[in-house]
Amino acid sequence: MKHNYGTAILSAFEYLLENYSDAVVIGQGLWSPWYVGNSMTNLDKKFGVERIIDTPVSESACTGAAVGAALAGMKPIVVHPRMDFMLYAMDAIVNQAAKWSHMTGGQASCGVTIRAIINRGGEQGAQHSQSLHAWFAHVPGLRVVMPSTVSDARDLLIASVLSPDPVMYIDDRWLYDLEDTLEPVSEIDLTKEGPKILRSGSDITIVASGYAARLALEAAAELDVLGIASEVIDLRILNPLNPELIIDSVGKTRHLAVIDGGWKTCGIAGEILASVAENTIPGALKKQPIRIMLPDAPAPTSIALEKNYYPSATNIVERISLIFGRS
Amino acid sequence: MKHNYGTAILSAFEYLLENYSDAVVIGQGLWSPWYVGNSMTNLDKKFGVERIIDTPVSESACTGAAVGAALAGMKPIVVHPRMDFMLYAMDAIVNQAAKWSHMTGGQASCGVTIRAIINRGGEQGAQHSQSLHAWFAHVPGLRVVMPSTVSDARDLLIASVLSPDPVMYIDDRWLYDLEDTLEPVSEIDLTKEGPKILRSGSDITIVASGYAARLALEAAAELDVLGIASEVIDLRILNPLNPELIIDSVGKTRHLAVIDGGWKTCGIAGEILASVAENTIPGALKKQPIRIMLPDAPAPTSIALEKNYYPSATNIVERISLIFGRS
Amino acid sequence: MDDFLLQELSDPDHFQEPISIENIDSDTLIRYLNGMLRIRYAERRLARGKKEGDIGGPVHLGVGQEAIAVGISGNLRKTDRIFGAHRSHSHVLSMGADLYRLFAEVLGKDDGLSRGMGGSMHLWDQANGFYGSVPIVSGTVPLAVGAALAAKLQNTEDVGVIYLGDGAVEEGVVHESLNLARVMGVPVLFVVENNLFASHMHISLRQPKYATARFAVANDMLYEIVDGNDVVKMHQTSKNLISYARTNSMPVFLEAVTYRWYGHVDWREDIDVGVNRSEEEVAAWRKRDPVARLVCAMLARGVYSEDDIESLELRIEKETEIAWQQAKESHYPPHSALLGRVYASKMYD
Amino acid sequence: MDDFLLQELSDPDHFQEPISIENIDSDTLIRYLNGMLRIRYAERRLARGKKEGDIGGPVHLGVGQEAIAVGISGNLRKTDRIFGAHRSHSHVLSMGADLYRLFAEVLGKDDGLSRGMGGSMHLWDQANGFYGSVPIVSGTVPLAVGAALAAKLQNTEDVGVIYLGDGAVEEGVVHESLNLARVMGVPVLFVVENNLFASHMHISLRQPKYATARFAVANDMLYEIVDGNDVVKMHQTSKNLISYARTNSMPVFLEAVTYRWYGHVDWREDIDVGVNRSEEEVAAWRKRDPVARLVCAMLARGVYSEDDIESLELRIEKETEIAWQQAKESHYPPHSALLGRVYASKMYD
Ligand SMILES: Cc1ncc(C[n+]2csc(CCOP(=O)(O)OP(=O)(O)O)c2C)c(N)n1
Ligand SMILES: Cc1ncc(C[n+]2csc(CCOP(=O)(O)OP(=O)(O)O)c2C)c(N)n1
Ligand SMILES: [Mg+2]
Ligand SMILES: [Mg+2]
Repeated sequence: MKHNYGTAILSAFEYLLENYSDAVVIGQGLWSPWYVGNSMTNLDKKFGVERIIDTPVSESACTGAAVGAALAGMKPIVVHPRMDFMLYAMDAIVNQAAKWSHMTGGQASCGVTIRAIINRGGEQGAQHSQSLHAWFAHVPGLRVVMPSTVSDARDLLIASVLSPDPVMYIDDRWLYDLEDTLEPVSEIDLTKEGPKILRSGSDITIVASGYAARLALEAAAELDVLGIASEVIDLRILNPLNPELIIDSVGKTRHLAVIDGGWKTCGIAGEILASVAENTIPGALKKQPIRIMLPDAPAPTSIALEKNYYPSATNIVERISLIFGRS
Repeated sequence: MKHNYGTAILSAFEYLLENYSDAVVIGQGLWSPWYVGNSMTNLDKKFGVERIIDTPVSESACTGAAVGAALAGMKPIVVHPRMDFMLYAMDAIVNQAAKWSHMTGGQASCGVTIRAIINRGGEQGAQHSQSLHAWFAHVPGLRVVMPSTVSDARDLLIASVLSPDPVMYIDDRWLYDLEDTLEPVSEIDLTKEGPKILRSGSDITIVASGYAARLALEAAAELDVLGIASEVIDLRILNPLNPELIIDSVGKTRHLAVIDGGWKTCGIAGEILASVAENTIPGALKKQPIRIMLPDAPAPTSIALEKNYYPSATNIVERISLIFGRS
Repeated sequence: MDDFLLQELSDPDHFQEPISIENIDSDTLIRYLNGMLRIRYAERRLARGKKEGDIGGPVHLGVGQEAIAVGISGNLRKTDRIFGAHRSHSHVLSMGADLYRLFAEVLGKDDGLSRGMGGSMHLWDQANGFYGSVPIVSGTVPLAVGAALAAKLQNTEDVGVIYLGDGAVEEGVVHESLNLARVMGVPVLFVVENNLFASHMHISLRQPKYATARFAVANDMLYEIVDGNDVVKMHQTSKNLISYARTNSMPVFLEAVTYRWYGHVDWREDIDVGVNRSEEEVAAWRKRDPVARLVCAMLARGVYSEDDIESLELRIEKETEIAWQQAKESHYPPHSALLGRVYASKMYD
Repeated sequence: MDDFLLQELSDPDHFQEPISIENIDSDTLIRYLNGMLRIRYAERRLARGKKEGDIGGPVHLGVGQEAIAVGISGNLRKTDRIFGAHRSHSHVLSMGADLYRLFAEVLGKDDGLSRGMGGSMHLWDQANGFYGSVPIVSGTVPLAVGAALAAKLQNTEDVGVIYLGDGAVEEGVVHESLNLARVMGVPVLFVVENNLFASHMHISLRQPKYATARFAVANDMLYEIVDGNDVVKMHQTSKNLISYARTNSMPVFLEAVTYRWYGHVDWREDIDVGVNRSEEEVAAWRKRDPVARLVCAMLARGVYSEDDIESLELRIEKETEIAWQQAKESHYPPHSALLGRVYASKMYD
């Protein structure tokens, strides 16, 4: 069936709500027709306002309540229309959700899903633009999921909600228009998922996640023209991170670029570079690996600055061409 | 004068409060004789409860209030006796303090200092043990300072408070007993500070910050006995990070180990490995670099598990010996 | 009032009559009218600019709520410390901000109030007492407390002012801030512009009672609840509260009941978006227009004639248009601003 | 009560007399006494264990506050959802937790309530209704709301219970939680154990009024304020509130005024540490002892003789000691537990 990334998320919600009576959704904007794009349209009408709960402007308590509902055996999904708002919910996520299994000796299980939406651009500025996936990847106990394809948007959301662990599911509004067909749902086990090769190539390994993976694919197509064959790896699961596939790929291509929509210092791109350095013999790479990410600045509003703030395919092509001495 | 790390911090507070009438301290425990070890003893008595403000249990508002006082031209220091509590204050730190200069076009300056204390061990467990310095290093706009020596404990605190930027000053209770002498204060410019060589050596570069730098020094002494000469670099300023010194050192030693008291994924150690990989030619290192940090788990309470949870000098010596094929 | 249900104050069929202007001199009334019209024309221009695609970022318009800031700002000094949020055009304009610079900001221009780095949701005009606004709901609330605490420590007798919405009151940090301000004796005025909505959600879906001033009671704070669409009442009530805060170094709380004519963001009415928002309700609230109610009162007393009003509006419209065109023509920040404005200690353009 | 000043309730020179046990049958009284003594002996054993160095981690003792949990737990089911915080020995024991397993937990042993992964500050005994406690002040408050919301969605008629302190009330998330519970109609009992202190700080330094129940009023919630050192009152008041919550699926609020005899953490009295804490005050509060006041009433009515009490105490002391020794001898978690318990989906030991 024809879908886009947004409707794929919607169909995951529908699947979960139809098949699991203990699935419940809580968050801001759920009774509005437009709050989270096309990704939750009419869920309230279809499944009732008891299970699709729109809330006061209280990120901290709403997230904590979802954590508590999970401890009580439900499958709650808490929706944050913008990742930046979650800075009010950090205790519930990091001190509580991520730690209850461990702190109770594995007896409590906190299967909450936290849907964090990256919602940037449009001159919204520094407090309405952040991609903090690296933060969550830093925290043991949290699973961090970042789908870049239409099928992953649906299937990883279902897997996240069915996981007995707390999962940070991060989607990006810049992907909602991406189209693809969807097979009928078949449930997958989140613990078995990891990075995936989106496209094979022998010259360079390009690693990315979420929207950056789309950029990587675009850039790869342009690089082909320049005679550079890229292997694009979509991280998909940022925590716990399994770098094996990347290490294998780099063993073949001997070149590495990481694209990411977050900041550099202590970001996910650095983590990939570090994992490769740790796990390959010196000289395994022929050229220095590169990171393509945000500049070290908050997101600007002015269109004049915003248009150069985010990584672009052109940008990626330029940087990678340089590695191979082309341009 | 004879000092320890704790009294060095105390003397920084005294210096600031004596010399800058706009310095003001706010936080939990400031009217208690023991809350933050020996690092703030009797400040309330000496400088008055108007300037040394003990607070309700409200991390979010207290941090935000310090941010606001900074915007109004004061030099506030907000004290968090334990970094874990700051998860309630993330908005004030990350959405506000870090971004106001940029968002106002450089017109507002937010010279707040956030003193975050790493306070772990003693079977306190997962919510009372965290070292989240990598998180803050990830955020442009924040300066992140982590002193490992007695003089840095004092001088970097003074520099932090005098900086017109928001500074996260991170000290570690495990360092408070460290002794040294202190020269009279001379104010330094935080923007000019960066990593420092604590000890020279030709065989391996060991990078660390805060308490981990002490461990690195201890390990280095033991490694000497095994005939391995270590160069120990103390990061000191984690953001903005200047890796030059490390890159130069690695150019000489051609071996790299990073020790850190935080978690691995997207941590500061990974950032160092990545920076080195980006900035040195392939094969510059003779052996794979290593990271020695926390296991991927929350802090346990039981002494049986806690005693192996944190990196130790022995641990470091073992891992580094292996690089050189010794043991 | 003490049941905190708001009754008529939240019912748009009440308070549609001209406001009472007894004992208020004509100059003052003219100042009020000028202030409100300046804001209204500015926001209408923004609505048009957004609709026509000149503005890229979101604009949160407060048309219908102008009396609040105008009434309050008349009691403030340029050295006071005022903070706003996402819907703050009125807050900054009423303190005297330059219209050209506001427009330039919304358009992301270097001459903007925040030098083009903020847009409509991040305004800054400290010279006029406006310490800043940002779109994280409730984010500025503790900042205002801190800036007011600073005033106390600096012995300036200045006050802090924080404008927040009925939705913001649901954020925990607001409650921490109320208590903190009270316990520390901070001279700050909390202004809740209760427009009954937070984005699409009516207050009845978010809180058990309509009047947020119940939290002033819980925090043992002096408070008032007023018709936010009555500029005279706004002025008088806030005058007393602000002078109490200044004199006693204590926080005070003012709840102004009002309504926004436009949708939550941008220029549409967004009838369909709001849960419990209806065309009838919007129409009724448009009759509780703070501008029209003042105008009618002024006409009735003969302060102004219909012609006076018309020429006043014409003049303001023209000034607005000039400022807008000037803003459109001004230049963007240099590329160096992106990295050059991150740290105050390493500022470059 | 409505001025929320607490008056005599917070003045230790009042309420020192035996509690009223009229109309309470003897079995019930004996159950109360047993329950309180079991907690008191357990905590005293912990105090000694800490003092003697057997316990590594911090222990927050609630000696003097036993009547609260004992009174409340009598009205709870094993399927209710109870959450605590850093000072929760009484909460878990009153629900029937095994003493050996509590001690084993505090000692970090594998047989502990949290399998040795939590110590005194992280207790878990879901089989007995205790969903967990953690030391982040207020961290469990929204969790309890969520677990109670789950009960509502699961149609179980179970309630949530959250024990929090007067200090926790200063955290913003508590206010968000009160509103959320009220707006969503969540059957949860908020129990504030108001012992007048948060660590070293007396409530007068932290809040404008002593009674935190003013926030129940602000959130339009049924509430009671009671002498937390009167087990009969605690039981009866909580009975009504809990049954209201169960029947109406609504939140309720119970403020129990009390005092802790020990310092904030560990076994000392910490007179010097507390701002406004004095030897006289501690001594006076020791006279408002919830155990002694019940014992005196029971002696007066002849439910028990002095000898009965003595032999009861001896028995409990002995049981306590046996559990303690057993816990000391039990084994630690395996090393594999460190990584093996992080994810529920990949559990191994
Ligand atoms: C922390 C945070 N949560 C959510 C939002 C999204 N949001 C923007 S404005 C708004 C409603 C605010 O309502 P209110 O405070 O009443 O102000 P009004 O818009 O009515 O002026 C919300 C929920 C946000 N910007 N920040
Ligand atoms: C978020 C957070 N802030 C601060 C602390 C430190 N702390 C531990 S207990 C406590 C006081 C709590 O007081 P109250 O809630 O009244 O409980 P009581 O100790 O009186 O039982 C504080 C401030 C903490 N553990 N967590
Ligand atoms: Mg509103
Ligand atoms: Mg207390």
